[in-house]
Amino acid sequence: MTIEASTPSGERMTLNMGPHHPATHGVLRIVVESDGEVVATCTPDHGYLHRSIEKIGECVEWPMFVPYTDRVDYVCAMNANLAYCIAAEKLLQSDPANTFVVPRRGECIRVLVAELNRISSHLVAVGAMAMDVGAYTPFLHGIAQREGVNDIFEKLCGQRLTYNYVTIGGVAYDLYDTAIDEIRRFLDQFEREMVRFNKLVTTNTIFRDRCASVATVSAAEAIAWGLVGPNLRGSGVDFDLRRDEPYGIYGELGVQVPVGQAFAGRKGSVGDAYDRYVVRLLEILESIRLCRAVLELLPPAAAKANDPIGGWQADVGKQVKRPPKGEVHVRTEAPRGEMGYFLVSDGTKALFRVRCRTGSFTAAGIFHHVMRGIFLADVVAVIGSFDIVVPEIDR
Amino acid sequence: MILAWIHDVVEAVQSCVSGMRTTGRFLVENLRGEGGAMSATREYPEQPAEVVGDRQRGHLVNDADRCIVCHACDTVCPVDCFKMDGERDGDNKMRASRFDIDLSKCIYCGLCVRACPTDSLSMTRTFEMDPQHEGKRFLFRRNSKQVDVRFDAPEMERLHALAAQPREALSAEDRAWLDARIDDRGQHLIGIYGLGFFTPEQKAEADAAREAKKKAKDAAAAAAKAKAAAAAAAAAPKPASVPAPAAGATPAAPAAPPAAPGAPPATKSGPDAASGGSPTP
Amino acid sequence: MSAVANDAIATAVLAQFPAVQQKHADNGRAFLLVPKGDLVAVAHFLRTQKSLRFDALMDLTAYDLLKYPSTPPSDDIAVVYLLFSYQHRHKVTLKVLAPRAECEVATVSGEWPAALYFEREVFDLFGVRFPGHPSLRRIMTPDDWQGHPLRKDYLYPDSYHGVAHLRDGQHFEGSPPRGGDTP
Amino acid sequence: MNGFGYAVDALAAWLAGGEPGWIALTIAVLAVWVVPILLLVFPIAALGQILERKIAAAIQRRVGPSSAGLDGPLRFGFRVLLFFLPRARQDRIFAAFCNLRPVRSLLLVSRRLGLGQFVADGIKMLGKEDIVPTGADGIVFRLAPYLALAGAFLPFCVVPFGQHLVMLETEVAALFAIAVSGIVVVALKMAGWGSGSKWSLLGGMRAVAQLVSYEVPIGLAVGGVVLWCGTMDLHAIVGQQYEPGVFSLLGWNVVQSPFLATLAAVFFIAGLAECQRSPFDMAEAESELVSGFNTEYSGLRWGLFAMAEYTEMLLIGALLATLFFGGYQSPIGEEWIVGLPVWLEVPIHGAILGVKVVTVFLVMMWIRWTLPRFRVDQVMRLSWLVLVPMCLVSMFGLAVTLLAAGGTHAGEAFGRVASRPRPDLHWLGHLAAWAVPVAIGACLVVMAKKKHGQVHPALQRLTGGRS
Repeated sequence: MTIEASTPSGERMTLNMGPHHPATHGVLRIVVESDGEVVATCTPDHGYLHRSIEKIGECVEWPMFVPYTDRVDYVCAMNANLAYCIAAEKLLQSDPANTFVVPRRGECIRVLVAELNRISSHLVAVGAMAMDVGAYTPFLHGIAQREGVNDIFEKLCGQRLTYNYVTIGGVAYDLYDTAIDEIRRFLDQFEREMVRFNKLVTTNTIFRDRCASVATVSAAEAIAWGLVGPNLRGSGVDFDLRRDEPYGIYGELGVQVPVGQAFAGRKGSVGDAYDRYVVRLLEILESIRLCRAVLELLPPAAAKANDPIGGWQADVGKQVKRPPKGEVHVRTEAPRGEMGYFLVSDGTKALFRVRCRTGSFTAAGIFHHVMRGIFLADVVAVIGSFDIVVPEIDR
Repeated sequence: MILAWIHDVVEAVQSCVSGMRTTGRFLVENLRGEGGAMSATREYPEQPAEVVGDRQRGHLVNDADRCIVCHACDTVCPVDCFKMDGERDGDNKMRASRFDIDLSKCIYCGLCVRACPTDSLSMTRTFEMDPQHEGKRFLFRRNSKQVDVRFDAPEMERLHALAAQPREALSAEDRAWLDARIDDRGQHLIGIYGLGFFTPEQKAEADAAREAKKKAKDAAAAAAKAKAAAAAAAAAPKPASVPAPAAGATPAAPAAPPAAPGAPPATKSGPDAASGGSPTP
Repeated sequence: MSAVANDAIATAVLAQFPAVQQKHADNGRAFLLVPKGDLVAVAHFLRTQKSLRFDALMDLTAYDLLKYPSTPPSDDIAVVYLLFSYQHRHKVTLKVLAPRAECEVATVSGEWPAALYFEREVFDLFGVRFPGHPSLRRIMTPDDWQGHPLRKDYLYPDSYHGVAHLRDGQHFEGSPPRGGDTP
Repeated sequence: MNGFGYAVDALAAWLAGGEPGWIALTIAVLAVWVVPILLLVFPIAALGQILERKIAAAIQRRVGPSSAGLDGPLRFGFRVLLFFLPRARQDRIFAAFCNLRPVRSLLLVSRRLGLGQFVADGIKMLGKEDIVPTGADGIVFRLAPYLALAGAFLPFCVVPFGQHLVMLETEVAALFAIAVSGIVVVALKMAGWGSGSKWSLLGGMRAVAQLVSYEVPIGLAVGGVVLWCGTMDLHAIVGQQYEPGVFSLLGWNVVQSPFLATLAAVFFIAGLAECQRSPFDMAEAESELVSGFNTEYSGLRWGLFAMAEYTEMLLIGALLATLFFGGYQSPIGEEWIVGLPVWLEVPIHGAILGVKVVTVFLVMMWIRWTLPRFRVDQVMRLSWLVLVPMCLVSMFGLAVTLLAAGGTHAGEAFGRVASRPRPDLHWLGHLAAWAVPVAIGACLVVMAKKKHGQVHPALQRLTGGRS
């Protein structure tokens, strides 16, 4: 709603939002030049969480980079692991001598954990957005539900945040005995809980009006500015790598892709903050469905429950294989959109170049474009609606 | 326009009332303790976090008796947190004369545990790490210069004996000796070899887990053998797959009885031992 | 929506720009090596040509060829453009070699605004300058950082504003001495 | 003249030993009016903070304050009471007392509920450093919290707590309450400006814009009541809501007419905005403006702001009860209370008002932990485009009802309160006064729903089929 917004009086003040501001989700600094309550210009300042992940990738041997991918995006570490491992596998397979395949059970488990992690990541996203807009309760309920996923992951791989579970060639452990039942139970109760969550915040008129028509990004703009994932789909672009460039077993699952359709009704427009938010919620529902579908497809367990699935990783440490020379580019659909790995190998044990392209980076790139002429209070809603995770921007 | 206005007002009231009904229900549920509502948070020091699953990546410890100093862990470690030296013992076997784990570097990724050929490295299921308290005997803060100071076995014993006492009680000589080796303000948190287990119970637990793993492996191998041997393809997978995961999932179960009596008196391992002894539901 | 095969894309581009070469990486991955001067024109052609329509810049990155075992050895910095067409669902990779001494590549932010951020990152980490970029500043490292960390000849500094990067007086191998920054 | 007035005069005369001068009067007023009210409202506001934290915790599946019990304050009390004994002895007595079974269980419960938290918080706030930022305007910055507190407390002067319990009985009580609470605006603006921080400045500006805008619907809502009752004297308004018999509930303003019920809702919403409570807490929106006008405050001054906020919540509750919900009168007949001796009747009336106030207080908290925050422009829009038109329509409706009902007559009153006439409607008139507007409203709502009521199917799916 930029109606009264565009009448500058000439007097501006500079507000330094962050790096330690309650709403900047980590350490992001946004220098806002405002005309009263209206944002005139906005300059994001990055790098407070720069940890040289790409440089590290050139220094450690290439299977040892997997734990670092956890740290690229700690909200959806499973997806981050998966993205790198798929890229590494593709690099391996580009050498005709390496003819390994990921076992089917491993593929299923990968998709299962990736979708579970998508649920937990989107829960953080929608909860944090609600909190930025001023509703504190939904955030804590989102986090409480996320604990369910974390418990499953902790039993699965021993950690709650940095999983290091997906490995090159498979996954680190098979599912534990009660995993399937527990996941089913979690999904059932979570689905019920989501209804209450939505009644509490999604359909709330105040919340809807706060987000409707705020920071509208048209489809063409979204593509040109490189938005990916739910941000892109929120703008009405019907594109999802899981469906359009399927990897793993996604091709068999028939992913249904929600896109933004001006969910806020006559007050909203396609591609506004509310659309991005609702698309995330619909993706949660889709992930629930996918998890159930994967559980149906899951082939029976191997005999050894605690052993890794997929033989390649088992050799790590004894004889780290050298990747073949060459380069590879793989992109996967992480909760924050395309996570693309561009790997260049010079035939040594360490990769020559590890490039990680993340969704939050381009989402942050559009901030200064969409944040012109909105209200100061909307800035936080916009940050929330793009669902940025700061380490993913800075890496 | 008036109708739109009225609709907006009515909708606002409806949605707010629906939201308040939801929170009201949350309130009532929480007051009644329904639906696991109260368990969403935990009052941490009094109610320690429960350890779930048997794959917990708590502390990284090394059972020096089994270590053959093959440097597999060192090779695979992404952060270089190991320092180790080996020497041949009487049987011409490699033994670790030093195995320091810099826990201030360790990122608990577990790659070394996967790489270890003798299962001497393992991760405990407890994760409390406070060198001022229960970790005191086994974790030492050292500065970078002290990190390179090695200990032989008698020195280790002396170190542990001294570190367990309050500083004031030490003689001046002991204090100086200790200060040269550990530094309470040092930045490296080192877990030192051999005695890496914090408690005897942990050692027992790790042994049990290893035993169970071995058993599961054997069982699986036997099952595979049986499967290969048995001509009846339909009957073979069922008995083969049933016992093996059961053994794998409850690693402490077969070996629990000897460990369990010792566990309850130890304050911190109480819940730990309990959840380890009973198979996960 | 009709995806065009990689070779066909190359043919279309080569027909328009004869200086562009189609090459393959060591594992056979195809890319187009674009001369520095042609880049913006090629980008514009790829974006606007009806049958190609590369409306999205998937990624823009670079790598330093300095220690890459290629023949002949080169010390250029390769800037990589990964393009994607949402309309036709096809991809292409462009590479531009920027010589180490005069490390400049024209900006493509006029074609894809997404390049604004990517180019800042490449500038920061590789030191490739993009003339025409409206605000080419460092993005990851602090504004007064010296050197470009992802170059292969980068030396780790021992300290930054007097804050040592290593503990207890240790040094990086071959790190350059900094004025007044000795820990 | 009521009980308070007599007490003040008597005390002043006693102090002065004859005709009281202004010093004696001031002291008497302080002793009789100010200190008791402070003593009454402060603990309630402090307890309100505990209550709020517990409610928030319960709604959010947390535990909330759960460690600080009442044993600390109790021990302190023993120390003071038994100051003449040696310390060990005091402790022994205290321990013996605590070991009494009911005391022990009570202390445990208090610890579980975190009842001691407000004592601990108070001590913590007193002990904190009082920071004045370098760029701040010192005097303005220091003065603001006291003004805010004054603005929140002063209107209590005219709120009748019981038949004999009103400090200032004046013909213009309703006007006085609204006018005096306007001091808060100045205080918040001073806080925002004086802090020398941009976040505070923005918060202060927002506060002023919001408070000034919401004075209008509040004034109009009170105006509606005044129109209906024909008086601005709050005590008289309470007296008018008296209905003989067991169903004294039927005498309350809120059931007199749907327009008065609307005004009550408007008053409540605008009141929320006046206290800067969520969803109108833009002035201290923690996710946007860090903490708004009180960003730079610490320690006791910050505590005074918090106290002012809670006091204002109590005030809105008290005014709402007084204007629309029968004030201190019970909903199940008044005669049994009026007949009691004064020393029994006063606390009962006070407690009834207290229950009403606390109910409003709780609803405010419930709302706070449910709803998101408005945006600046939406708050203004709500005030000027929704609440004010509603007030105007309601006032018009009230006027029509009054005309149609054919004037007023002297209603029955009770006790020592001089009651003014109130509209006299036949029961058929009452019925019509409800039925006609409700029917029209319902028709409009149905039409509006039909025209604009479609919900996106995706949202229906998200909320389990229904919107």
